[in-house]
Amino acid sequence: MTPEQIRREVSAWLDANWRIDRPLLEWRNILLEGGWAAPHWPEEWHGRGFTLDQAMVVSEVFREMDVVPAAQVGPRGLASETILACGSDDQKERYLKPILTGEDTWCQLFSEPGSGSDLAGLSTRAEFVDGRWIINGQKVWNTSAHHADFGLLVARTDRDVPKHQGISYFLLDMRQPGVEARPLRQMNGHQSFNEVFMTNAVVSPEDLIGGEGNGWHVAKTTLSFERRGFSRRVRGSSLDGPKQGPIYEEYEEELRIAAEPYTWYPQREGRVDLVLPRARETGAIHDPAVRQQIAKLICLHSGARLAADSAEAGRRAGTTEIIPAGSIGKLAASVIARQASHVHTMISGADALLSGPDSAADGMIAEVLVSVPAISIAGGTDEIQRNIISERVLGMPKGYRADQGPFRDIKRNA
Amino acid sequence: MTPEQIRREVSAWLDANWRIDRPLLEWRNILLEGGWAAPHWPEEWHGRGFTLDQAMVVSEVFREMDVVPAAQVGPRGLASETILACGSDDQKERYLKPILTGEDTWCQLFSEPGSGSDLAGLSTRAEFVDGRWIINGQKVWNTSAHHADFGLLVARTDRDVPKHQGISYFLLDMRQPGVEARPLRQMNGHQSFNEVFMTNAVVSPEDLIGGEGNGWHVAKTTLSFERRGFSRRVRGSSLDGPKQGPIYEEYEEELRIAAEPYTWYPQREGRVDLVLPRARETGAIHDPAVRQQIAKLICLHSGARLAADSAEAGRRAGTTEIIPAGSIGKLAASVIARQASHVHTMISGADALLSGPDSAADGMIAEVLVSVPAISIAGGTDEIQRNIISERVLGMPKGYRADQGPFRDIKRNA
Amino acid sequence: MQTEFSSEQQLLRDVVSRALRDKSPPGAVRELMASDRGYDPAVWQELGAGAGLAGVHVPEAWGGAGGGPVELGIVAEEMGRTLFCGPFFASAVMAGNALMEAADESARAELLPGVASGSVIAALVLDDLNSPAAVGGSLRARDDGRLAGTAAIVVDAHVADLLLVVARTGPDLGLHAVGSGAPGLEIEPLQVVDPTRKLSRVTFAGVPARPIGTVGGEALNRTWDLMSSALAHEMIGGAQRLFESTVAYTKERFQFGRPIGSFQALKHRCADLLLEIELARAVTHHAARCLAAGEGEPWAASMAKAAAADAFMSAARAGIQLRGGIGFTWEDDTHLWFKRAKSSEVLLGTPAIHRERMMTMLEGAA
Amino acid sequence: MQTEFSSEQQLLRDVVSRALRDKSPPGAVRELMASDRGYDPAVWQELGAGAGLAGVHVPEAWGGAGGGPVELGIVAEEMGRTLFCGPFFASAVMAGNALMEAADESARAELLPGVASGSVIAALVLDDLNSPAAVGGSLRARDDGRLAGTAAIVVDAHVADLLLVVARTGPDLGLHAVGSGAPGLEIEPLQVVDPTRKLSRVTFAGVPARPIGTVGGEALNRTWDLMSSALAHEMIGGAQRLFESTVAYTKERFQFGRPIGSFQALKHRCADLLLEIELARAVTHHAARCLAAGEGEPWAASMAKAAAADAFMSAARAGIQLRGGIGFTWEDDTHLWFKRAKSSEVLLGTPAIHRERMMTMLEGAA
Repeated sequence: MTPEQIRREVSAWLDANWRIDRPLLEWRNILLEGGWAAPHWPEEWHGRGFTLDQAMVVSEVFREMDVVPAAQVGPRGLASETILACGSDDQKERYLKPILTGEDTWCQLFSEPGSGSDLAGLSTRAEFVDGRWIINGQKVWNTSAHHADFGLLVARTDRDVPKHQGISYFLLDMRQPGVEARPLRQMNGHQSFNEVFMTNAVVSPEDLIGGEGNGWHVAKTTLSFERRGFSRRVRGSSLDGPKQGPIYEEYEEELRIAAEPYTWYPQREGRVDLVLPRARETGAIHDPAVRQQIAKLICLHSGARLAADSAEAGRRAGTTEIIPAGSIGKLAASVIARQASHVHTMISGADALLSGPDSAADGMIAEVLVSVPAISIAGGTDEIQRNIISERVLGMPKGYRADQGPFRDIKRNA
Repeated sequence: MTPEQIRREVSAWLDANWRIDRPLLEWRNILLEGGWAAPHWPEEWHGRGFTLDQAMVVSEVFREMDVVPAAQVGPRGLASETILACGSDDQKERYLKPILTGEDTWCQLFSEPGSGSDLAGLSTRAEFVDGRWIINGQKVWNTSAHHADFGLLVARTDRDVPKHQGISYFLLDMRQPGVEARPLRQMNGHQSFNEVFMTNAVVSPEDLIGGEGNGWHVAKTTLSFERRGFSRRVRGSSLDGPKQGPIYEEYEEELRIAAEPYTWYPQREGRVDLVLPRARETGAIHDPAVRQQIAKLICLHSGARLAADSAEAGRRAGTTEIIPAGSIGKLAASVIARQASHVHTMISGADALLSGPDSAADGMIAEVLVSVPAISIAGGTDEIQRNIISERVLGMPKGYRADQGPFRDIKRNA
Repeated sequence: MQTEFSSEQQLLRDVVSRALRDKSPPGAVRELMASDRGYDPAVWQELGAGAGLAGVHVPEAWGGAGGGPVELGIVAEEMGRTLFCGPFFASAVMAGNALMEAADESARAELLPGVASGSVIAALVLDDLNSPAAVGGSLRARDDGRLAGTAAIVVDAHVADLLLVVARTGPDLGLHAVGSGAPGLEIEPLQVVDPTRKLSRVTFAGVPARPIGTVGGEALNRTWDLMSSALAHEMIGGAQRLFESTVAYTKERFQFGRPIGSFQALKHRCADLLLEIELARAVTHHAARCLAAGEGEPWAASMAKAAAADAFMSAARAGIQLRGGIGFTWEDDTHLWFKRAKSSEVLLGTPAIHRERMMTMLEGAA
Repeated sequence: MQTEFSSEQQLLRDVVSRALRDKSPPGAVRELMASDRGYDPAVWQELGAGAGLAGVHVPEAWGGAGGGPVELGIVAEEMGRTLFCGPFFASAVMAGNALMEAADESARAELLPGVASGSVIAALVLDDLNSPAAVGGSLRARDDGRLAGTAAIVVDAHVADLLLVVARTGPDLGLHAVGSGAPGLEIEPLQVVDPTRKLSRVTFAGVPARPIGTVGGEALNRTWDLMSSALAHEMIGGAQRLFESTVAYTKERFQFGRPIGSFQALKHRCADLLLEIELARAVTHHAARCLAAGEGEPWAASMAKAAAADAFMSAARAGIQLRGGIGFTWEDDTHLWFKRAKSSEVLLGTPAIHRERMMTMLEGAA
């Protein structure tokens, strides 16, 4: 179908079905039945088999007509794409629809206190006992886990094989007594993540996804969607400006809850946008030492933006690989955030002692100063990004690996 | 003996023996016979068994009376101390005296094109054939090799044992057809070093020092003297100001030849002393961006000087180990030289395009710019210093070693 | 001028270090930083008065221990190691030095013994905390002698018995003594980045005050230098302690089957950090010795403040980065040092301001 | 405004790249840098005239290829890769752009075709090479129209047929044409840090000259931007080439039984360098696009010059350091790029000067 044909068809369908006075769930059920909830998915699973470009046209029409789309924000997107890619028909049957309607929320249970950079070194155990998987262990950095219905869980099912081979991937029901999510406070005072404790938590055999011992492969699928931004859609999903109508209220609440863990993310990136206004406001713009640092920051920021645009063009043309370009962008973001924090400190001087609403830029400068350290850690540390760049982009030789052979023989944290 | 007793004795002896109209060699022979050439050496080897502090008193008197001392500058010091520490009586008998008189000059034949940081990875071969050692291989970075009479040579005598165990240490006669020294030009135009090619060069069995396969131990002895500055004494040996008299002319010529490879060393260190004069001369001292960088430089330079003084005090008190303190100082020198080069560039602006006597500071600024890269390489790269600091000072775990087992199985440069 | 610590000074360091290990463990720091008051009066009584730390730098004639900037630095450095929460910096360092440098003889004799014994907590009120050159822009003594204006940030004013206020008096700056209960005085606690250092906004609406001295340019600069030197010591102590714990962590933490401290990137970062801290420590100790002897480079204190601040921030950034996610959590202690590093970096002037001040002393203004 | 290269521009790059690989190998660079003239007339004839590179950015009406700053950047970048030795930068970039921006219509029509065809080698004579704001301090047109004064540094004046001199003419700056054989003109070759870029001191002792245009502030700044953009491209080419060869070296060189490129410290340094070069390249290409379109950030060229210079110097330092001692020898080629990096860093203004210029455009003077 041509973009124009898609436009005509979806517009006609929306004219007939979209109404702002429906309850959100009712509308989404109609949306699913109409086949417009996830047009890039296959026809047998609520979709139309559209390409991503075709699906983009549908999204455009939705935005133009202020139509509430299917639920897709936050870890939901990771769950649905992973299940679609690796799940059994039974799993797709059970899980996909309530994700799209927004009835079920999901979380990701990957990282552990003992395995951060080394995700495949995870030690949460899954043992098959009396026809069920029994899970014991601890996860961490789990956004939304405190209100999620289900979790994407990786756990170790075999300690006698090399570490990547002994991992299995489960769809975990979070609403059971053996699962406890505890909010984790960050140094900037926000609570965006949880620790999740699993004590004899139970998973039925039909919730193993991708096959026993094949969990690392499935996890890489999830991670590739994460890198492509499926978990961050929340930022782009908001409708332009507030809209009047009952369905919008429900939808905005869904977005608000999903966005809540990310409110400090702009501060984590250094708030480059506030640098010139603050420099003008304080007069620091006239300080030649500060000017040098602002110029460096603008240069880095412009360079990263231009290089990302160019990489994105290359990706669309199929000439740029996603992972290295992502690592370069992520490393650039760290450098920029650190420089921004440095510049904000120089600009504020002693006023950088203060925080809260009465302090500079409504407290945002203070939040920058205590949030920037996260950018070089979360989602893969700078060190991991440099490994990726040097090995995958530059082809430099890998170093010695101390984590081969059976998992049980690998040295690890107690 | 007390310092006062030493003073009296050496003064009396000098009053009786020192004359400025003697040929240099004649004077040094008298000096050796008198036992004042190397007072910290044992009595059986031209010395008096003095402590280093006692020997320092003798040196003071020499300086006060403008007396020419025994030859000790440049690699000679390394040779004599190594032979004294590890040599046989026969070797001491043959080599020590002509070193002290200045008749023989020496060079160090350690580094190879294929083994720079990894000194113990050397591959020059020494094979025992028909009662003599036959040497084949190439050395590099050999100061004074083009006029040296002898060389301190490490070569591999066994390729079937781990790399540190198969090395032997030889005293090589440089004046033989199988040895060729070729001057090596640096990027700053100076020729301070040589390449030395050995093609079936011959060493007699009595010139193996420390025993076969024990060369690494002997080499470490030499290196420890090098670290303690025995090869750099040249800078401190000059008499205060020019002195009149035939013997001084001979001596100054000896010092000049020994100092020649080092004339650019102050530029390699960044010529911090020229920063403020240049900044005043050009007016750059009024540029706030330059001022920031000058202040950083002065701070680094002051810190390094103060920390070195403190380490030296600790060394005298026996509380600081030599090697880590040396590594910290060497790493500091790199940081300082780079910052100095950066500052000189900022100060000169477009004038930094020029070199030679008509350019800034009589060409010294240009020489700084093209000499500073050496400071972070020569005598152990920054990377090696950071390894030493992290492992020996901080006790961080060593990484994986890929160079264990028999030397012949270790991957190396062709 | 001293070049090494004397054995008495080494002993002082050992004593203070032991006391703080007991009295200022991370648990206590967390408790106090969450409190409004921000310090433990019993501990302050024991250390400030009992052990004599509040007057370590004050001459014996005024009830002090007779030390000087070097001894003050030793105490500050050890306090910095443990992030000691208490009015030491505000009262002993800031107010104490201001009294010694700028108060009249009679005011010194009257006020210093209380500050030196720790029985009186004093706070120095300056209307600018970036540079001595900017002091005097807001606070002034009116014609009737009463004080007017606002000091946007004052360290530990909320617990001070005595405020020492630098305010413009005609063409000069004067030092004024104000009791904490004076009429027209308003002290509002502020939200802060570093909860181990409590700050307030202090407003003077015609507050009766006693003039106790003239603050000339030299006295103000020397006071600033003494405060900067002490703060540099505090930062070096913090940097060193955090660095040690970070290195220790890299030896214990395993990833990829190895202690992360065996990865060369981390080893080299730690080596560079060691170098940075060593050099900053050297100039910091030197600054105190220069101030004590009244000789050496006039810019030594500014050089120390800039170097120590950069080194502490480097240690703080590395402290979090090398711990990974756990280092970014509230539960882990690293952020306590990070926030102290950030607050110390900007208190009394950023590194860039001190470098420019240093160059002005060296060469005159740009 | 362009955001990607067109296929024609890609083709231009490929053609230039192939030609330079043939015509400017390291052996040729070494030969030419040791010569007085500094370039090979046959190669210049072939590339400058034959391949049309000297006029790549000149409109077809004046005998050029009709490209602009982007095409000029492509050629400069490829020349930077191979350290091309020839009067391209002096004649095409500096003099060519000055003619286009500041010469009268008739002078353009007369002089540009020769420069664009490479048959005339021109040199731009400026009495300051640090900043456009400082131009005009030494060279002046006397009342009799003759030129007086000294230009301390002029690129490739020793081989120029035509000198284009920016000299003060009353209150304005004027552009003047001077033949290389003019009386009173003295051209003294200078000793240089970077022997691939020949420099002379040019002295005017009452030299007859033809005024060919007024150099207003805007024209001077735009000329400076065009030159800076081209130089930034040249630097990016050099940085990229040196970086590639350095990475390749770390894969081949063994120490401690491993390729040195497997040591994490070197891997991470290379990753950081890749990032620095990528970002500098992005702003550099952007600068040419802004200049071509006459839109975008006015400071784009200064931003590019600063970023490319820093990236090239980083690549140069790493190029030597990662090669160890061999990288410091004359025999190894690395120092050729290092010296080009150093000379490019300071030609037309250091990074600090360009950052300040950038801020002035963004916010006005400090």
